[in-house]
Amino acid sequence: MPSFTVHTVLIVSAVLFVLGLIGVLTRKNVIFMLISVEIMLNAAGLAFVAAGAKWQQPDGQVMFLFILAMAAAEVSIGLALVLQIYHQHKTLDVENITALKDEAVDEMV
Amino acid sequence: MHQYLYLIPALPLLGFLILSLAGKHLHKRVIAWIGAGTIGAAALITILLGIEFLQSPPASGAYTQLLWNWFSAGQLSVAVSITADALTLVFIFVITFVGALIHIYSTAFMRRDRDYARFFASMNLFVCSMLVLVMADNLVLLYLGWEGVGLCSYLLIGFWYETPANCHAANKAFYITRIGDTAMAIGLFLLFKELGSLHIATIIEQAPKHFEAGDTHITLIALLLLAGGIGKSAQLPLQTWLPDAMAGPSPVSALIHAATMVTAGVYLIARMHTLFQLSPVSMTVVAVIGALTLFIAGCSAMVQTDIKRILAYSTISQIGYMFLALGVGAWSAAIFHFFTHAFFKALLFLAAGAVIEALHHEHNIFKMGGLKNSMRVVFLTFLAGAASLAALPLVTAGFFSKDPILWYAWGAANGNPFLWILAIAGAFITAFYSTRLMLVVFWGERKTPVGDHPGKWMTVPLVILGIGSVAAGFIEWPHNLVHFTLFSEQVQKVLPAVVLKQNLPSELIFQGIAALVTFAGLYTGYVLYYSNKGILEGWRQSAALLAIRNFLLGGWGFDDLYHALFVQPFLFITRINKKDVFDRLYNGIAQANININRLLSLTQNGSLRWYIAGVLLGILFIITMQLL
Amino acid sequence: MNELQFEALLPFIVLAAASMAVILLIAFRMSHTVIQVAAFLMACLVIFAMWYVKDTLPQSVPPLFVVDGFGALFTGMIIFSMMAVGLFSYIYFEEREENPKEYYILLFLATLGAATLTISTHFISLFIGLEVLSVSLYALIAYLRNRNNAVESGMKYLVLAAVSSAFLLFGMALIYMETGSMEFERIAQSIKESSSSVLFSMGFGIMVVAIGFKLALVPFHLWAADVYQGAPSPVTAFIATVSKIGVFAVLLRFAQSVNLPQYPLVISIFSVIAMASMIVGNLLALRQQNIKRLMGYSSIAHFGYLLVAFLPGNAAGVEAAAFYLLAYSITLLAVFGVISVLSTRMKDAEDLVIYKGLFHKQPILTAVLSICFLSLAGIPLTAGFIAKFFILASGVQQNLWLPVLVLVITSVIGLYYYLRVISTLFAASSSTGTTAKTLHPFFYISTYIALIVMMLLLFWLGIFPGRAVEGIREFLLIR
Amino acid sequence: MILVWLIAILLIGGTLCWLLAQWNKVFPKWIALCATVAGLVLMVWLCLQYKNSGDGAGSEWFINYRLSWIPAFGISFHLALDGLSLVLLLLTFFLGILSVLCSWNEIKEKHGFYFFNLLWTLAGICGVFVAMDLFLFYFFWEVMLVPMYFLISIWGDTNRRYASYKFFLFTQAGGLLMLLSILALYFIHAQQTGIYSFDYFDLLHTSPGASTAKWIMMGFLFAFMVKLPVVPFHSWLPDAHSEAPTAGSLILAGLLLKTGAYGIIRFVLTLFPQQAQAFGWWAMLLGAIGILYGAFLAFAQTDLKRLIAYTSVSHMGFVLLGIFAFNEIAMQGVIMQILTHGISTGALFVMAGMLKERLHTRDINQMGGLWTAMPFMGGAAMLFTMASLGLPMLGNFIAEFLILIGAFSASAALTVLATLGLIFSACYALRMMQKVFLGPATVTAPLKDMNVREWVMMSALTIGIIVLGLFPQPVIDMVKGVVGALVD
Repeated sequence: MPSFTVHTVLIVSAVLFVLGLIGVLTRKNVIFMLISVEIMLNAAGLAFVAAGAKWQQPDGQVMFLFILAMAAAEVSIGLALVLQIYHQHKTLDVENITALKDEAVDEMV
Repeated sequence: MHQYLYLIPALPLLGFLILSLAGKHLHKRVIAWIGAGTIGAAALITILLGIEFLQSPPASGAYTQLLWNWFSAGQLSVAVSITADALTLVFIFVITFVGALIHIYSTAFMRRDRDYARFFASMNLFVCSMLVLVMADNLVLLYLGWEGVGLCSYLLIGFWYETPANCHAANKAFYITRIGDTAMAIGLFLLFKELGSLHIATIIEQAPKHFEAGDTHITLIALLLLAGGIGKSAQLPLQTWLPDAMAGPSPVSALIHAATMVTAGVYLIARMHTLFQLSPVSMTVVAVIGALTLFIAGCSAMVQTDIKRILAYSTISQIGYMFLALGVGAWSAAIFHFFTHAFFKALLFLAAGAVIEALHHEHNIFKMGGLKNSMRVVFLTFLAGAASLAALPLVTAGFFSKDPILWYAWGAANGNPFLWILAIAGAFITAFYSTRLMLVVFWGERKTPVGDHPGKWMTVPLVILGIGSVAAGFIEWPHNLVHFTLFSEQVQKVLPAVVLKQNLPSELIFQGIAALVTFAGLYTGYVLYYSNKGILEGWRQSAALLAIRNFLLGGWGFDDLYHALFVQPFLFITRINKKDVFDRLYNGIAQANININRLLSLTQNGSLRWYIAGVLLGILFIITMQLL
Repeated sequence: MNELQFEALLPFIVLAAASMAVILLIAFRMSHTVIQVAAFLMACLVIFAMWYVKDTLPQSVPPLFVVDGFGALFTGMIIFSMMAVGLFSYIYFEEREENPKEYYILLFLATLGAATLTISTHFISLFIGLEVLSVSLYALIAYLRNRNNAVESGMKYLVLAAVSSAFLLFGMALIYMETGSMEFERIAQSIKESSSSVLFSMGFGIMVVAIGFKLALVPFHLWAADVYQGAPSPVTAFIATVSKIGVFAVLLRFAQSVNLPQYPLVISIFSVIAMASMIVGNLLALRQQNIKRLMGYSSIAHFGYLLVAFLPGNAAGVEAAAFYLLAYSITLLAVFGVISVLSTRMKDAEDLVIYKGLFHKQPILTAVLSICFLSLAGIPLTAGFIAKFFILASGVQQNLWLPVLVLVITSVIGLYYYLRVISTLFAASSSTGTTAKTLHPFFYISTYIALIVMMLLLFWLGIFPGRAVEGIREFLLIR
Repeated sequence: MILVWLIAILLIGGTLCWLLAQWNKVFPKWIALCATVAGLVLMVWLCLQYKNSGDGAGSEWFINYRLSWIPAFGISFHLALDGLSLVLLLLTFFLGILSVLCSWNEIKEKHGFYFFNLLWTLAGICGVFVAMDLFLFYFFWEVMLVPMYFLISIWGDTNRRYASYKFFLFTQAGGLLMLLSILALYFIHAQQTGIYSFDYFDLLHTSPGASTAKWIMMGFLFAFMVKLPVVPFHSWLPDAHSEAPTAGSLILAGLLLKTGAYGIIRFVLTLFPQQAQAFGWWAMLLGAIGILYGAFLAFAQTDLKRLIAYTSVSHMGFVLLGIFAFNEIAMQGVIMQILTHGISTGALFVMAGMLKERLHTRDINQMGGLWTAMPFMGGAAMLFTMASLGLPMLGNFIAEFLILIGAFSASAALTVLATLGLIFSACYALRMMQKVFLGPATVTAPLKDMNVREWVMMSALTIGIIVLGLFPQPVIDMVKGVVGALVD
């Protein structure tokens, strides 16, 4: 049987999760951000699988399937948005897409 | 007659109401009739009442009338109730009788004024308040009158309100008397706390039982009441308002600032004599204040050039004599001096008013002169008044009333040679400035042409007052000369008789000295202002003497002192805090919020990565909490 | 699944069917108006279904759902909010050139997601509900893709929501790891039995990120204003009400099931978040000139208030929270209804300048809007006051003095910007007139009627809250 | 039931004003006038009834009306009336009529909404004076604010927004803390007895621990002190008073401030007798400071209404001083002060409004010598100026005298401090008089003296202040029972 314990898997998934998070934080391109989010989601999926394995239940894997489905849906909408963004802004750099923000208020109504 | 007691204050009140509400639509003649008529009627009732009082004195020594219960809460119960005993009657008589004369005079004096009705309304209200003051049977009602006369004084000093200086004078009078009034109010609080009543008769009765002589509380109460009296009567150190108060019309000065209101302090102390007697310290304070005031004000009177300011300082000085008398325990002498003073000082003011009007509102005595022949009646009556003021022996009322005070200043149990010296110096000064006034105004060459001569409505009151200034003294003779003491007999039903020291020199010696000093004052005045004017010219060259003159002219610098000590700091504080420091505080809080808002707004910069960093911050916070 | 259980789920099934029906209608090329009316009727059908099943409650559908009074209460609020949003959408979208038909599919799906949240008792159903809601919302937010920076706000929402979902999942995985179950009840049981619960509280802590994100609590609030501003006004109303009601409901249910208040750590985390939300939300709104952003900030603060009711974890707190949500959603819907009505073809009515002197032009809308803002400010006679009162009461009862004091102080600060809006409404008129719209008067009348009804509801709840409180209490007792 | 009608008259009247304004612009003011007059008539009738019933001996309540409202929380619609409330309601309707009258021509736009707000504010105030359920009390407490806010922010002067925000924020801050205190009291009561109730009479018997009670009392006191206002919390008042329309200032000064005093008397003193006693000295100190501070600031102002507003701060200092002196005389004085200040300061505000109408300014530096043109107004101004500095014969004197003489036995030093306020009150009052009515005439435009409507208003106020000054005993008798019960 496997020579690694459930906790090892958990740690791996945690590392993956943090990697994804770092990716989201450091990447400026929307597509890469979406990819990093996918990594985070899959890290969570991995953790579910590990937990399912720990308890000898199928639930973890079931959950993973849901995660996959949801990630697919999310990415599809995400990519649609990316297209629109590129269409409108001619860029995918999130630092340039900041039209919505608090404006300096000089005179109040 | 005594069942009509309430009419005495009610009639002037009625006059006030009619004139203030409907005065605008009334003819001047009607106004004059209402204004003077109500006072005259009150005077008539007073005289009838006085006769009744002398013929068949009431058993309790006083007529009392309860009008209604004013208010009662807790143990404090105050009634609107008036009373008249001998002391009160003297005051009522002066107020209504002299008041009526002054009103009659005013009908002519004020005839050209636009605000004729307002003048008489205020005057009537004044008389009413003053009557309430002296007739009140409790201190709260007395306080009502006390403040009421203050109000009227304010209204009448500032009668010609379009001149800012008049308003300032009015305000000053109100502020300074208000200081005294406040002290007096505190005195009432303390009195109530100690005795549980503000009913005068009760206080008089209870005080000796409740307080030991010299008790701190009673001294405090007496001094606080005294402070009220000082404010109203323009005594040291609250005397500065009275000279300025001359901004009002002359009849006002005569009625309020000479005859009646300014003597309210005398009345208060006399009325509350029991309290003062219980506190030797306060008696001494009263005497010392009186002596100092009479001297200081007299000195100022010597150098004034404004005819009304001379009379004003003279009034302060004369009231100083009354205080001195009160302080040494010569109660009836004080009241008697009030009585005669009311006549001659009212006369002087009215006559001065006539002069001023005739000379086209000229106030400076050195621009007058030579009026002896052109204004005969005024001259004669003024002479009577000035002589009375100077206390010309045996022929003037002033002598009969001032001489006992000089005597008691030394001879009474509380008397003291120092007080006497000040008083006798004051007598000299008084004689001097009276002479100066007469000589400068009526002798010498004419400097300003005479305009209107006073009509009969003005001269008749002058003549009556002139007779009074001479004759009023005859109802009370120094007992070593003629034993006729009608006045003190009556007054001493209310006030205790004076207690003399043992082993005194003969009173006659003192009378002699007083007479001599008076003549000396007259002579000095004669020399300096008539026979040998060169001396004065010589003095004018000396810088030191001029400095002294200016110092005296400015009333010993009290005005400047108070300005620097109280007025300036007050104005400074109000000016720097006009915007209210607490507003700053709250605006600061608001500003702080806005600044935080600015800071937080920076976090909403639209950058997605920054937002994710926010999430990271949150999770870090949560994990930190977990680990702790 | 037996018949009763099926019956209990009927409203949700109808809801799902409704979205299918809209697809069909679109397929048959029906007009916007028809779809709108049909959608309204189907929403009525959902309500009818709820009324029909109410006697069979409570009904548990193990392991995923339990349809009890609690769920019914919050589902009811969600459906009503959805109906209002749908109504306002007509006027709003009819103005736009885009074809709004698919919009209704998404609306129904999102509502279904939120409704599912209220009855879920299992991580899987929670996850599915949340994702159905979220994914529909991404599309809804960016629906008007050519204007108003909708795409930008959609993208922001999407990335952040995905990140927070990842956190949610990871937290769930940790809890699952610890307890061996994803069912609320069983989780509670196994925690009770086990000695240590480090992993559990760690897991829940991570889940808080997702909840905080959905409820826009500090420090997960940064998206709120941008998304509120960028989304179409009815969708903003939807985010502010339906999505938040759903998430808050599931949070409440989870907290009740595992008895969260017994963990002081969780409580302190939540109170810090609550206080931070109240302070930051109110301060951020202070000088905001864009009314939609302002509502975003205000909602941050309001969910901070709501957490104060959540903290005690007792029945009074749940009642207070339910009442608060009710009052809050009515208010917000009315506000966004007015915004939708005032929005023009070119632009949403989001600049406060537009509202200057509105009183002279649109007295009814002004009245509605000012009552709403007074309600948000918590002034008596309005529902907002009673709601805030209940929250304060539940806080005071548990001696939560610090959060309660923060609530009081920050609501005074908050008053400032509500008053700012109100005095803008009543200020001297400005010249910018609103362009008249040429729509079927029926929808105008019905929108106005809806707004007025909501205003009256606010009054009714504010003056006679007794009946509503009893109703909430009765519902909560069905379990 | 009559109390409900009293409030309902105003509420319904207000709503009618709004609705019928579309029809005819004259309707609202007549409706408002009728509503307030009807209220006053009702009150006078009640007063007579009260007199006949034997002046409310003891602590019996003259009217006690109770209706269940939110039973789930033990909240009831509980109104009750005793001498104190009666007196205050009389004042409310009296000033209510005047406030309608003084807005007769002043309001140029949105008549309906204006009178709606006016009447609803009055209704809120009435409610505050008769509510005997703490929740209901808070409810009314807030209800009176909102219309007042509108009055200031819509019909106010140039700086109205700032003023209205400040007014609302301050009073809300106080109000919310009071709400916390009410809740704390409620739960403590529930813990002790098991009965959940907001009823005043139930809560009277609550005895929280000493330190808890102190904090709870502070919550109440804070709200009332902001409203009164006591000096560090007075900052809202000058702005609100000076920016509000005349009727607004009149109601603010005449009635709204009084709710603070009423609150302290009705709730703080009875619910927390010991704690209030313990706090007494400090409260008296605050009162004395308020008297002096208000007077100092009043002296410095150049804005007429602001000046009058600061005099209110000063006068309300007397109220605080008197309340915490804990004796019958001072308490009677406090109630007199509440009435007389309402009349005298109200009159001054009405006067300021008349001047504003004629001169279009509130700056006293631009006035002067107005007496010549308007002798009657000058006379009336003189009267109320004198009232405000506490001249005997006028009501304020009775009030201040009673307060001071009562407070003197509680704390001589503080009373002396407070009495100094009399001097400074003379300073500001005379300065005002001089700047506005005396001195050389500066205004050249022809000015009309008072017209009939203004005459009626001023004579009503004048008669009021003089009658209170000369015959205060009926009022004193009316509240005797209440005051007696309080002091014991």
